[in-house]
Amino acid sequence: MEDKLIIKGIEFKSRLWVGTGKYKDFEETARAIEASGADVVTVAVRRVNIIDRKSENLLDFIDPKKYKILPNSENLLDFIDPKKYKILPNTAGCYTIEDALRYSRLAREAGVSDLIKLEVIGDEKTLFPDVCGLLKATEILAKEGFIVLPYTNDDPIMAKRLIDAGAAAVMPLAAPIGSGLGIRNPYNIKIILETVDAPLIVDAGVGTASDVAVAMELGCDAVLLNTAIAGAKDPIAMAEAMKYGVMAGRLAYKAGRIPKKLYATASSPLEGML
Amino acid sequence: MEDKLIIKGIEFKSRLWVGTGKYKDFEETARAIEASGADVVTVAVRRVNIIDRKSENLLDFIDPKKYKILPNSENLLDFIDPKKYKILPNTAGCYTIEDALRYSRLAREAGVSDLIKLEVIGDEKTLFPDVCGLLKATEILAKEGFIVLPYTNDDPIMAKRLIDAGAAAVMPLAAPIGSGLGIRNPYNIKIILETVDAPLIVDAGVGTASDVAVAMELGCDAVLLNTAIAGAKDPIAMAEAMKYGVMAGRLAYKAGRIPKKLYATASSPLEGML
Amino acid sequence: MEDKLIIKGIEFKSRLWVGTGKYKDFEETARAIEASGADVVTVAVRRVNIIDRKSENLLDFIDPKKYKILPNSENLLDFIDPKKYKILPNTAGCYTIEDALRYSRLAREAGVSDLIKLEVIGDEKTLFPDVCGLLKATEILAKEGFIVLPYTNDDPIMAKRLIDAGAAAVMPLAAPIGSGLGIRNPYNIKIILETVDAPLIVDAGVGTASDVAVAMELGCDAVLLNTAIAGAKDPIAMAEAMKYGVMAGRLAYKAGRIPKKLYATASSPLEGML
Amino acid sequence: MEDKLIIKGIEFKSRLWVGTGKYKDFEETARAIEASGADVVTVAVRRVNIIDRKSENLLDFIDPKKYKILPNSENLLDFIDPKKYKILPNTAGCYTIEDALRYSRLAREAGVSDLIKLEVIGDEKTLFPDVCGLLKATEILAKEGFIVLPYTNDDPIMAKRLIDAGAAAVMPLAAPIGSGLGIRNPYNIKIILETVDAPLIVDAGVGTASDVAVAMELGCDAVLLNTAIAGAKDPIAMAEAMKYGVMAGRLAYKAGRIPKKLYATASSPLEGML
Amino acid sequence: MKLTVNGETREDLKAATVQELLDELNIQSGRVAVEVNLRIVKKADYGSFSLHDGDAVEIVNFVGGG
Amino acid sequence: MKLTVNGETREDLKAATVQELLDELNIQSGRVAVEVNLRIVKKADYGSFSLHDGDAVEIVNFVGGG
Amino acid sequence: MKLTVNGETREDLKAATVQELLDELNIQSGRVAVEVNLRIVKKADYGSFSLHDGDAVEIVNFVGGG
Amino acid sequence: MKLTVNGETREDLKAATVQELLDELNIQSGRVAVEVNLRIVKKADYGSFSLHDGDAVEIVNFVGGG
Repeated sequence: MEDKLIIKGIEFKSRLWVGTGKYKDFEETARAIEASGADVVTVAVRRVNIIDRKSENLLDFIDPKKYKILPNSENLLDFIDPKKYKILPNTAGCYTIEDALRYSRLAREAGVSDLIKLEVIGDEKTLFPDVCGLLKATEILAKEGFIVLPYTNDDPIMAKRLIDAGAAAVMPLAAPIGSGLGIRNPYNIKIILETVDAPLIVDAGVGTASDVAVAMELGCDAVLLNTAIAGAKDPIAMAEAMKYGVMAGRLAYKAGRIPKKLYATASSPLEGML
Repeated sequence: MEDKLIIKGIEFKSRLWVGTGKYKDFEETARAIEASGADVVTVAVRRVNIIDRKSENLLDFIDPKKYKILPNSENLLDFIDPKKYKILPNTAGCYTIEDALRYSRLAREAGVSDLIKLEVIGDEKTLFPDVCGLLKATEILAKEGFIVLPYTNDDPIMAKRLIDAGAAAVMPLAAPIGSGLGIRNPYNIKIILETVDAPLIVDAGVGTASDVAVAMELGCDAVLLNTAIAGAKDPIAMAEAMKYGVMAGRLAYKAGRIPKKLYATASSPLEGML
Repeated sequence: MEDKLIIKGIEFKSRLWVGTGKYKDFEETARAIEASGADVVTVAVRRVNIIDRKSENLLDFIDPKKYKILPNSENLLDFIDPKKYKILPNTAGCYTIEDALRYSRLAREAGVSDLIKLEVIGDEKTLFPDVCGLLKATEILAKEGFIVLPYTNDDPIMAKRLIDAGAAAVMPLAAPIGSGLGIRNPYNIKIILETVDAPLIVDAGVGTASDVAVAMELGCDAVLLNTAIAGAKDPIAMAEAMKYGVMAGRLAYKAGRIPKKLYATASSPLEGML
Repeated sequence: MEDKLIIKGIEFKSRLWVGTGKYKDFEETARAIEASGADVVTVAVRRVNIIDRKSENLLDFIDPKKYKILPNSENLLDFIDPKKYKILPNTAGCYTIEDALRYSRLAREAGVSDLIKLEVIGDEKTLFPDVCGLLKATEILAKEGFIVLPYTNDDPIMAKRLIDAGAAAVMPLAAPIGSGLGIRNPYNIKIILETVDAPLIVDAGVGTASDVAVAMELGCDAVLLNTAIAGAKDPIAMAEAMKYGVMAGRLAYKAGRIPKKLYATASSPLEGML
Repeated sequence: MKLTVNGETREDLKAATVQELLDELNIQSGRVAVEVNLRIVKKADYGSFSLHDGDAVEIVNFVGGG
Repeated sequence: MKLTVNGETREDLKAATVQELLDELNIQSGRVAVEVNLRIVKKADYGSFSLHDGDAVEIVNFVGGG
Repeated sequence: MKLTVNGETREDLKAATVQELLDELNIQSGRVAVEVNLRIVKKADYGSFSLHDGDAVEIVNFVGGG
Repeated sequence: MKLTVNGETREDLKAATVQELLDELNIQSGRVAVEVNLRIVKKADYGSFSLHDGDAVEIVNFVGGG
């Protein structure tokens, strides 16, 4: 009955991983994560807001009951308990190997583990990875002891190269980040699953619960998503939907589905008819 | 929070409805239904096996510990408690209006309710409905007080006609019975949902949990399936997968998914970068 | 090398059939048909405009050089030569059996042949057929000697029933008329092709040239379309595109395509490498 | 009316490019190419068979009338006239940058132009490109004056990088070489077309004529294929099908297709009904 | 005489037969079909088919359609 | 008496009513439906509904089906 | 002393070490990472790591991200 | 003289230049490319390019490929 995902000795209870971006406020973030059942949450590394926090006159103007806490306040971890959730920092926004290395190292220093969701972005419009840069950064960080989870495209060769370079798993995109298109090329995902001996976490592009179920039915080990929950009309309900979507897909994958056929087969018996 | 399906005043707790055909034995049937969380089960109407049941000499030859109970023994309801599950008899195997009427009336007499899953089959290879016969049978049975749930094709006009003829809901096929192809024409299902003011239960052709989630995300009210569970390698696990698939799809439908886009939108903020 | 379509002894040179509706004017209609290479054109039956045609004063107000000929003038056949094209009248707009019969009989009287593209429409929004009405009308008209080509849905049972009722071919829709969605359910079309022994002309819903090629590759005998050409930005170019699409699809169907595989096979030899 | 593809000043009359591998013999190759209407043919670079060609005793054993010419005989260009066709050598079978450079340089020496279809293959099973190697090889060869046409995956970032490195066009795969799956990810192809300012020739994975039409309708500049023709049951007929498929798709792309809609729009007028 | 022709009530027409009606309306008989009181009139009968007061006449032809 | 029960011709049965037939065949009446000569017999009538020579009786119940 | 902290030039700060800077800015040291002149300062070194005129200091933490 | 030609070791060849080797192997020079010890030999140099004992010669041409 145990069906845990283990990456470099770390045990993941949930096969749904969620991001923490784009929520209305930290409270909604916390509730959505809770509803999703995820035990891994991604975070970004950004400058602390250094406006003097003790200054009383600021509060004369900004009523904390009226205005939300700024998203880049340092309080995210007040809402997401690192004892309960595995914190997975990303290098979102990094367009060069150097930046990706810098953010990775800062993230490790700020955090509690060697986990890094490595992103080396290729351009702003697609947010597709720059895979050659990604490959080099993976190699360097793996040597420094990071547990590198690279956000990559769905190219089976690149997936193989990343694992050879020391990545702990591959995180191919389903579709562009935030696009909600679902797995656009299940063939490539299938080929990676069959040819690369490493965990595969689908990252980015998922739109709804059935997309997640489809990913899991293909045999993926987990799904990471953010916008699909945070951008839904009711994020809490969608978080729960995603939880069940992962469970549904994983169970179906393990249960072994019926083959597809063009013609029918009756489900009621013919014998005993009048 | 309540999200019940009500058809002609009958309240359905589950939006997954399951068939009872093609299982290894009654015990597996019962366990699969339990795992699926369904509160509606379909059954077929067949002749009782009239081999003399008291005859002791038969048991000299057939050890009931060794041989399974025959599928058409009358004991199905010993395993499926009619107090717990709504029993939905079908007219599977009927190729004429007359047969469909006859089986419907016998089913009502044998059972406890006016519910009938009406099938008038067109041919053996596709098991598609004979919709013109179905329409006439629906009209007759509705007048006799049946709560008619007709198994139909995915034609929006036919769905409308069936409701006009007195059907309590429409049960369009996703794909041929037992084919496992999933919803082959979501456009037609969408049109029925938008143009026919009646509950829509997808019936037949579902293959795996994501198919069920897709159906629910389209806005369908429920899904009825049999072979997808009974024919899976592990029917109990697949039953559970289907339960979660329906929950995932329904929640996602109500949560309001993000729109699809060709290009990306970042989920991590740009502000605060080094 | 001959690959002619023959229906009830009538030989069709082209496997593309085109409608004549929705063009800017008759001249464009004629040019588009010419470019399409079709030898069958559909027409509708409508009241002649009985405004007195000799009246000179009308022309004082309406300069025929400036204003286009009204679409329902009787001059369509001045542009579409019935010696060159087979005229296929339809019963578009008919919502009852009676109307369909009436228009069919008028069409035969107005025209030169027994061909009728029979439509019994179910509702205005989908323009899907009312198949039960269609079936009855087909039976009646076939007995009256019409060569009935019924516009139907993609239900294999209905296709079979129509042929049994005397239809000369079946014309299942690819998608709603004018929707441009292409064949939404190739499975059903495939089943009709395999189970119904009669010509199959895909009618309605095609959007572009590849849709037509797909239809022909499935093994359909011909494709009938109108809006996809008339509504294109450049109808003449699209007409030509459709001509090639039909040729491409038909040739590919007969050539026997390679099987689909998940993995690669080299097309250059391995032997002789350095 | 002119719609020529021009790459680095070279004018291509046909938008269908074909390979010459896997045919039964050179005669079939020549006939298929002729039927396809292509004016570009790809070839591989392989060792000349150095078995002494004057030796008469060989012919005592091998009757040239009975046995086909070996595929790696030097006679391919006897069948494919370089004056009529543009010869596009490939580096098929090269798994390293070094090999790809070596084959490219030999090809230029053996041939008549600077054109090279550059392949740096990642693994045998998928024959997907090793894109990082490909990028480096592209850069080197472009500097040496080659007109580099790199066979790449469908990653938009990689396509951009290749053009930046000096490639004259990009040749993303539709699907694995020889797989016949068609364009598995039209979204990525669309993004490349919209974001990379260079000719795009779809290379590899096409299965049938409609696949080609789909590619051209997306706006691709040309399609290169080999197995889909050579492996068809009737290669000559399939070559012709492909010719029309390209024409159909290109014309449809330029004609501007109708938009897709869920509901119907009549193609016959309502006015003038009885 | 009052005729309903293609849905319009007309009192100005002088035609006594279908053929005369077509002539009067300047319609070429070759490419139309005519129905009087829901009954089709064969082309051969246009000259002999008399029209009576109150008749409903439909004259149809082919127009562009799909 | 000759009865056709569920398609089988039986001459060995002694039952004079539907209820007796069910008893004789050891069938619980609660979960079946009975038809005699294509006419459904209501449960309440089992005891009073007489069987006659040549009657065709159908006794059905629910089995697994989809 | 002039410091560039998170991209802003500040001349008002009195801190002589990283720890003092965090204190002065009222930042809890537990959940941030600090970089001085592109070199990461380990948490254990905050107290002993001296700041000098012209130093570029970056103080980062985790924010919501996907 | 020992030459490796297209991967085969040959001791029977008499050619002293690339051109002579092509002639001896009965290969038309027009449609091949030649590499000696991984260095391409230009067509114009075939006559003057001397072969030495132990040289690895590759002679390639175009074959069917996709």
